[in-house]
Amino acid sequence: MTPVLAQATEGGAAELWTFIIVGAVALGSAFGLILMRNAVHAALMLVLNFLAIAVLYAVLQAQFLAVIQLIVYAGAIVVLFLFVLMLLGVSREDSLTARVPGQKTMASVLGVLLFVSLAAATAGPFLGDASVCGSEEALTGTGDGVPCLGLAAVNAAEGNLRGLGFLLFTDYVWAFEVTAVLLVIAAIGAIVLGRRQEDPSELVEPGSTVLPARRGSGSAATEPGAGPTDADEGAATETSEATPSEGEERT
Amino acid sequence: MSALAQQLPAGVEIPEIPWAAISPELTLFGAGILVLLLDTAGERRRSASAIALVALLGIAALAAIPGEAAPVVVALLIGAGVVQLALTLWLHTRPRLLGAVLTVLAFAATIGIAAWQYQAAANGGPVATESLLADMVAVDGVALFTRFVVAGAGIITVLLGFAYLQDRRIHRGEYYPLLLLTATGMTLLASAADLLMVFLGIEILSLALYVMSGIARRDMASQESAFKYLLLGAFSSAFLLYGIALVYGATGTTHIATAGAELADPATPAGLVFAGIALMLVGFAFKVALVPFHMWTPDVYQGAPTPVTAFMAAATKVAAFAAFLRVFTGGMEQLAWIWVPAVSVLAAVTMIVGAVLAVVQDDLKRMLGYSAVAHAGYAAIGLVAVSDIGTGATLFYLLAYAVMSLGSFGILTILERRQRKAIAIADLRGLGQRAPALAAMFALFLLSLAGIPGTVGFIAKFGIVRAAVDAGLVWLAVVLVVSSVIAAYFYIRVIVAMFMDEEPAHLADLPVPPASAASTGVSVAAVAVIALGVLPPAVIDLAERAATFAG
Amino acid sequence: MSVPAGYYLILAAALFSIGAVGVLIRRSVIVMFMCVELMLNSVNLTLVTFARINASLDGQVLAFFVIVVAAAEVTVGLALIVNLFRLRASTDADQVGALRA
Amino acid sequence: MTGLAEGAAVVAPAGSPAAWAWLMAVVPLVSAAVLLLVGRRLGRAAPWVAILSAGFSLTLAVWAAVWLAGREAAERTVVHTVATWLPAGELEVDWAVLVDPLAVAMSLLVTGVGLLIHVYSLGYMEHDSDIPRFFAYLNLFLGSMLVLVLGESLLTLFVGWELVGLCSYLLIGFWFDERPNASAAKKAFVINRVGDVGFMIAMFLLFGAIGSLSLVEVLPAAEGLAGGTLVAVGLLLLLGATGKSAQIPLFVWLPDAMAGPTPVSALIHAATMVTAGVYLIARMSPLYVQIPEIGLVVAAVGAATALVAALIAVAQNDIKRVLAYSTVSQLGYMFMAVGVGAYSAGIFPLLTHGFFKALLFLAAGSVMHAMADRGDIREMGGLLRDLPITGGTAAIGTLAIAGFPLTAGFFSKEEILAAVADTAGGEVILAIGLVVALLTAFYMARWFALVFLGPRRFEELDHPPHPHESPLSMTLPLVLLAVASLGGGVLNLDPETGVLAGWLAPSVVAFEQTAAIIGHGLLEAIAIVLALVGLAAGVLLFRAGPREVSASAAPAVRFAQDAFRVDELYRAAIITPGHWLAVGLTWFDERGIDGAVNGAGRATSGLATAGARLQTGFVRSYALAVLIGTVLLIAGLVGVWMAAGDGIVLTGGW
Repeated sequence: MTPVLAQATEGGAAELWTFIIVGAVALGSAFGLILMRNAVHAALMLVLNFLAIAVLYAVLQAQFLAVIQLIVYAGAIVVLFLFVLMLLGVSREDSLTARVPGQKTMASVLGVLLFVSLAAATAGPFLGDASVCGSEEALTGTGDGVPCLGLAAVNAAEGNLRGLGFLLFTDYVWAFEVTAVLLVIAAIGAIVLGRRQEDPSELVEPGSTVLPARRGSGSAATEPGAGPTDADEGAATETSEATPSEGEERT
Repeated sequence: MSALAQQLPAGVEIPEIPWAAISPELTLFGAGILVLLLDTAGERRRSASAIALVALLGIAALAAIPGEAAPVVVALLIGAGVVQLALTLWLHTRPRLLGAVLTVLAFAATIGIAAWQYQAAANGGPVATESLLADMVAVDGVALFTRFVVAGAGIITVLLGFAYLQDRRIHRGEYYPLLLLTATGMTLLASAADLLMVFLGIEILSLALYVMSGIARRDMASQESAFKYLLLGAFSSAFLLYGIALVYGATGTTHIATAGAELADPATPAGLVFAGIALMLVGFAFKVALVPFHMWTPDVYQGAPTPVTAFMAAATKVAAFAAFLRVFTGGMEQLAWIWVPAVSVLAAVTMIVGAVLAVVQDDLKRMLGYSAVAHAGYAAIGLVAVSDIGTGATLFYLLAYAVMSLGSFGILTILERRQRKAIAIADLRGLGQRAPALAAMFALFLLSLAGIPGTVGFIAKFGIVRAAVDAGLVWLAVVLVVSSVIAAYFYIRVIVAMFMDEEPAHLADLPVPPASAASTGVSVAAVAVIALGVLPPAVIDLAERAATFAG
Repeated sequence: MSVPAGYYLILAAALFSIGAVGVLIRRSVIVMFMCVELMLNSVNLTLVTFARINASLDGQVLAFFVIVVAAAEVTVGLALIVNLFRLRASTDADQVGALRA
Repeated sequence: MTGLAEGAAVVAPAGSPAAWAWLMAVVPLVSAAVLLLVGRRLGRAAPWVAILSAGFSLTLAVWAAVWLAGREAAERTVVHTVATWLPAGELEVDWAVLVDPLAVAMSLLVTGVGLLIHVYSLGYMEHDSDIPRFFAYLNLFLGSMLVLVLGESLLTLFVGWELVGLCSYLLIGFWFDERPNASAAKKAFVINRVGDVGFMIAMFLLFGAIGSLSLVEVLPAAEGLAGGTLVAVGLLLLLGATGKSAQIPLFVWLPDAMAGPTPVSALIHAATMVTAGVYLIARMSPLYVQIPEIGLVVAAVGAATALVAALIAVAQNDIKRVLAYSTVSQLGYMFMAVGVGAYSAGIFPLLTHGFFKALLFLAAGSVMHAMADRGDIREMGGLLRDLPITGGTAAIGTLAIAGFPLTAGFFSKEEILAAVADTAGGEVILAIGLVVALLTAFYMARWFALVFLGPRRFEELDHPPHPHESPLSMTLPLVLLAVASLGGGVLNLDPETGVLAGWLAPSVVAFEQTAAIIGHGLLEAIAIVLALVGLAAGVLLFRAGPREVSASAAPAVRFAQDAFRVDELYRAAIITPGHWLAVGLTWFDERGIDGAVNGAGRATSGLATAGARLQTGFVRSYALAVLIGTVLLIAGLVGVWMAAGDGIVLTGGW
C-alpha cells in the first residue's frame, strides 16, 4: 500500500483527488471496454478498470479485497479471457453494428435511464457533507459534520484481514462451505464442455441396447462391440441445426 | 476447539453446526462427489469405493462425538457406505448404471430425511421454523416441502434420462454428479435464510444447469441453449445482486427477516428500498420466468436435452419460487403494498403472453416452454396473495406442475428416442393408435396442464384461485381463467393430433416405443396426476402446513 | 474536503449501467462476458461502499463471495464459448440464433 | 319456500338410497375405466359391462325416486358426504351428493335415456372396430353427467360440467378418420370452455361473497347478496349455460357436433348434456328469483335462439342437422321458461324433449343405418314402407315435438307459453314463441315427409341402398321412447297442480307471476292451430319431394342453409383477429423488440430490414427485454409509491 493511499483512507483532500482521478480512469476504461472494436483491447481496458476499482477498495478501507481484486480479477480472470481470445484467434476487429438496427440506440437510452434511476436511488441519502461516510449520526443528522471513521475502528480492532477471517469462519461459515459446491461445479463444467475428445468406450454401457433407426433395419440391438463414435452424438438433433449459416451473410 | 475459542476476540461466536438440519444438502453433495469419484476412478472403481467407505467411517467417527442423534447418524452413514460398496462391487463394470442407482438412492435418502424432519417438526400443525447456522439456514415448511419436490423430481429425472442419454451418446459420467449438485443448489436456495445464501443457491443451481443444458457438446441446439441461459442468467443475477447490495446498504444486514423488517421502517431511505425491491424482483422474475424476463425459457427448454428440460421445469421452478416466497411473502410482508401491484401485473401479463404465444408453436418442447411461462404466472398469484393460504396454494401448484411437466417432458424423451429428432405436433399424428397407453398418458398430462377437473392441475388452479379471491384479487383470478381457456386450445391441438389424425406413412414405419425406465417414471407421474386430482387432502394439507417461514 | 459516500455509489451505478449497455451492444460473446464481469464489479464497489457506510465488514464479505461466484461463472462461460467456437468458428452472438419460433 | 332455498337439507339415513346415490355416478365411471384399460380383452362382453352399469344406475335412480316420494316434502332434500375432497381452512369441499327432487328427476332422465341408448348402440355400433372404447366413453359420460346432477357443491357440479364437455369432445371425435369430426370436436371443446369461463368466474364471485361453494349454503345466502354481485353472477352463469346448452351466442358447436356417431347425438347432444344449462339455471333459482330482470334476459336469449335456430332448421337438408337445429331451438324454449321463472315448466320439456328428441335421433340413426350412412333427406323418401317401426315411431316423435294435442310435447309447450303469457314484459317473447311453434311443426313435418313419404328417390342414386328395418336392439329403444313421447304428458298435466310441479317444489323457487297477457284457453287454441297448420303445410308442400326455391327467395334460403353464416361471422370477428393477435404478439416477443425499436426506420430500410428482422433468437434481444423490464419495474414501483402518497416518509437526500 503506497503512502498516498494510506493517507487517502484517512479522508480529506487526498481522498477527493484519488477519487476523481481513479474514478475517471474507471469510467474511461469502462467506456473503452464497450466501445473498443478489438476484443484484446477491450480486455486490457477491463484490466485497467479492475485496477482502478482495486484502488477504490483500498480507499474504502477494504484492503484485503483490494489485494484479492488484483490477484483474482486482474491476475486470473482477465488472463483467462485473454487466453481464450488468443486460443480462438479472434482478435480481429469486432463489428459494433447489430443485426438489427436500433439495438444500440435503444440500449443507450435504457442505459441512461437505468443509471439515472439507480444513481438517484442509491446516492440520494449519502450526498451531503454530513454523509462523508454515512455513519449512523450522519444519517440521522445528529452528528453535525463529525469526522467519520467508517470502518477505521473495526479495522483497527482486529485488522481488516483478521476481521474478515473471523466473519468468514463464524457467521458466514456455511456460505463459505457452500462455495465448495460452486467450485466443484465450475471444475466439472470446464471439463465437460472443454474436453476435446471423448473416449468412445466410456459412452455406451456394454450390453445396453440402442433403438434401430427404422423398424426394418435389422435386429433391435446393436452389438455391444460396435464402437459408437463421437460423430453420432449430434445425430438425434441433426435437423435442428440443418442449415447453420442460413442468412449469416446478410449482415 | 477450546484453544481456538480462547483466541477469538470478544463477541465472536462459532456457530454450532446443526448436522441434522443440513443433512439433505450434505447427502446430495456427498453423493455427487462420490459418483464423480467413482466415475473418474476408471478401472479402479472398487478400490476407490473402498477408500470412500473408509472416509465415511471417519466422518461417522467424527459425528459420533457430539449430539443426541449421533447413533442414528453414525448408523446411517455406515449403512450408506456399505450399500455403496456393495453396489460398486456389483456394478463396477457399468459405471453409468452405478451412477444412476447411487443418484436415486441419494434422492430417496433426501426424501427420507425431509420426511423425518417434517414429522419431527409438525405434529398436525404448521411446520415449526428454525433459523440455524448463524441465521443462514432456514428449516421451515417451505424448505422441507421444496426438498420433497426436488428430490422426487430428481428420481424421476434419472429414470427419464438413462436410455435417452445413452441413445444420444451423451451419457457422460459427469451427468449424475451435476444432477446431484444442482439439486443441492436447489435445496440450499429453498432453505436460504439470508440473501447471500439466496444468491449462492441460485448461482449453484444455475451453474450446474448451464452445464447440463450444454452436455450434448456436438449438438448446436444444446450449446445454444446453454449459452443463452448462461449469458442471460449471469446478466440477471447481476441485477439480483445489485438489489441485494442495496438492501444491505439500506439495512446493514442481509438476513431476510431482519432486513425485511428494517426496510419497512419509515426511516429507511425510500430510494434504496424501491430500487432494491425492483432489482431483486428482476432476479427472481428471471428465474421463475415471468414476462418480460421469460425470453430465455422457450429457447432453453427447446435446446436442452429433454430430461434436463424436465428437471429444469419441475425442480428449478419450485426452488426459485420457494426463495421468491421467502424473500417477498415472508420477509417483506409489510412492504406488500409496494411490490404486490408490480408482481400482480407481471403475473397477469405472464399468464396471457405465455398462453397466447404457446398457441402458435409447432415444436412441442417449445410449446411446453411457453406453457411453463404461463404456469409461472399462475403460481405467482399465490405469491401476491401474501397469505398462508396463498403460500400453500403456490407450493401445491408447484408440486402439481412438477408432476405434470415431468410427465409431459418424459413422454417427449420417449418419443424423441423413437423418432430420433425433435418432436413437432405433426409427429404425433396417429400416436393414439400406435401407442395408446403412451398417448393416453400424454393426453392426461395435457388435460391436467389445461386444468380439467379430475386431475391435479384443476385442484392446483382452484387453490390458486381461492387464494386470489381470498386476497381480494378477483381480477387476477379472471385473468387466470381466461388464460387457461386460451391454453386449452393448444393442449387440445396436441390431443387432436394424437387421437384424431391419420398416421402418416413415415411415422408408421417407426418402432413402437418399448417399455423402459422412462415409461416407469412417466407412469408414476400419471398415477400422481390422477391420485392428487381425485383425493388430494393429504398433500394439500402438507402444503398448507408448509406455509411457514423461519424468521 | 473528503468524498461523500454517494459519489462512490454514483460511480458504481454508472459502471453497472455501462456494463449492461455493453452486453446489449457488443457482438462478441467474450466481450459480452467481460461486460457482465464489469457489472458484478460495480456491485462489489457498491457493497464495499455500503460496508463503510454501515461500518460493518459484512459488505466486504459479500463482495468476497461475489468474486468467487464470478470466477466460477467465467470458468464455465469460457469453456462454453470455446466449445461453441469449435462448432461454429465464430464468437458472434448474432450468429447464435437457431432456436426461435 | 321450502327445501334447498332455505338450506333445509337433511343428512341421508344410513342404508337409504340417498346414502348410496354416489354409486350411481361411480359405477359407470369405474366401468369406463375398466373398459378403457382391458376392454379389448373382454371382447363381446364389453358392451354388456357398460349396459349393466347403466342399468345399475337406473335401478338406483328409481329406488331413490321411490324412496324420496315416500318422504315428507320438507325432508326431500338429502345430502350425503362421501369423502373430503379439498380440505382448505374455512372452505371445505367434499365429495358429496345432493339428492333432491330436481336431482332425482334429472338422474332418472339421464340414466333412463342413457340405458336405452346403450342398448341401441349395441346394434348401431355392431360393425365398428373399437366398440369397447365407444362404450367406455358412453359410460364415462353417464358417470360425469350424474356427477353434474348429483353434485352437492358448485365445484362438484363444475367437475361434472367439465367432464361431460370432455366426453362430448371425445365422442364427437370418435370417428376420427374424417377431418370434419376432429375439427368439430375441437370446436365443441373450445366453445364450451368459453362458456365455462363464465361459470368459473361466477363461482369465484359467489365464493368470494359467501365463502362457500356448497349449494346448501350458497342458495339460502343468495338472498343477502349485493345487487351488483347478483347481476354479475346471474349473467355469468347464463354465459356458462349458453355454452353448454348451445344458446346464442355459443350455439355454433352443436350442429357440427352431429359428426359424431348417432347414439352420441341422441344421448349427449339432444337429451342430456345440452340440458345442463337449463338444469343449472333451475338449480340456481333461489338466486335468479332475486333478479327477475336478468331472468328476462335469459328468456330473451332463449327466444332469440329458438327463432334463429328454427329458421335455420327449415332450410337444412341433412337428416341430423335438422334435428340439431331443432334441438337448439327447443333448448331456447326451455330457456324462455326458466327465464320467466317457471322452473317446473322449464324442467318439464327438458324431460319430454329428452324422450322425443332421443327418439328422433335414434330414428334418424336407424334411417342412416338403412341408407348405408347417407344423410341427405333430399335423396330419401318413401321409407315408411321399408322401415315401418322406425317410420311409425318417428311420426310419433314428429307429432310430439310439433305439439300435437295430447302428446308429451303438447303439454310441455303449453306450459311454457302460459308461463310467458303470465310474465310482465313478455309480449315479444310470447309472440316469438308462437312463431317458433309454427316453424317447429313446419320443419319437422318437412323432415318427416322428405324422409318417409313420397317417391323413393334413393332408387335413382348411383349405388342405391337396400333399406331394411334395424335389429331389435335398435327398434326396442325406439318403441319405448315413442311410448314415453306419447304419454310423457301425464307427468304434469297442469302447470300448477301437476305431478312434476309438486315434485319439484322443494328444489326450485318460482317467480311470482304478475301479468296476464292473454288468456290461457285462447293461447292454447292458437298454439294448437299453429301446430296443425305447420304440420299440414310441411307435409303437403314436401310430400312430393324437395322443392325448387324460387329465385327471389334463394338468397334467404341459402343464408339459412349456411346457418346464418354465424361461423363465418365468428371467424371474421374473433378467430381471425385472435390469430393475428397471437401472431403479432409472437412477432413482438421474439423479434419485435427490435422491430418496435426501428419502427420508424422500417419504411426506409425496406426489405433488408424485413429480412434481418426474421433473424431472431438473438440473446441480445432477450437481454434488451430484461433491461426494459427492469427500467419499467423501477418506474412502476415509483409509480405505486407516488400513488400511495405519504405511505412512507422521505429521508436523506430525497
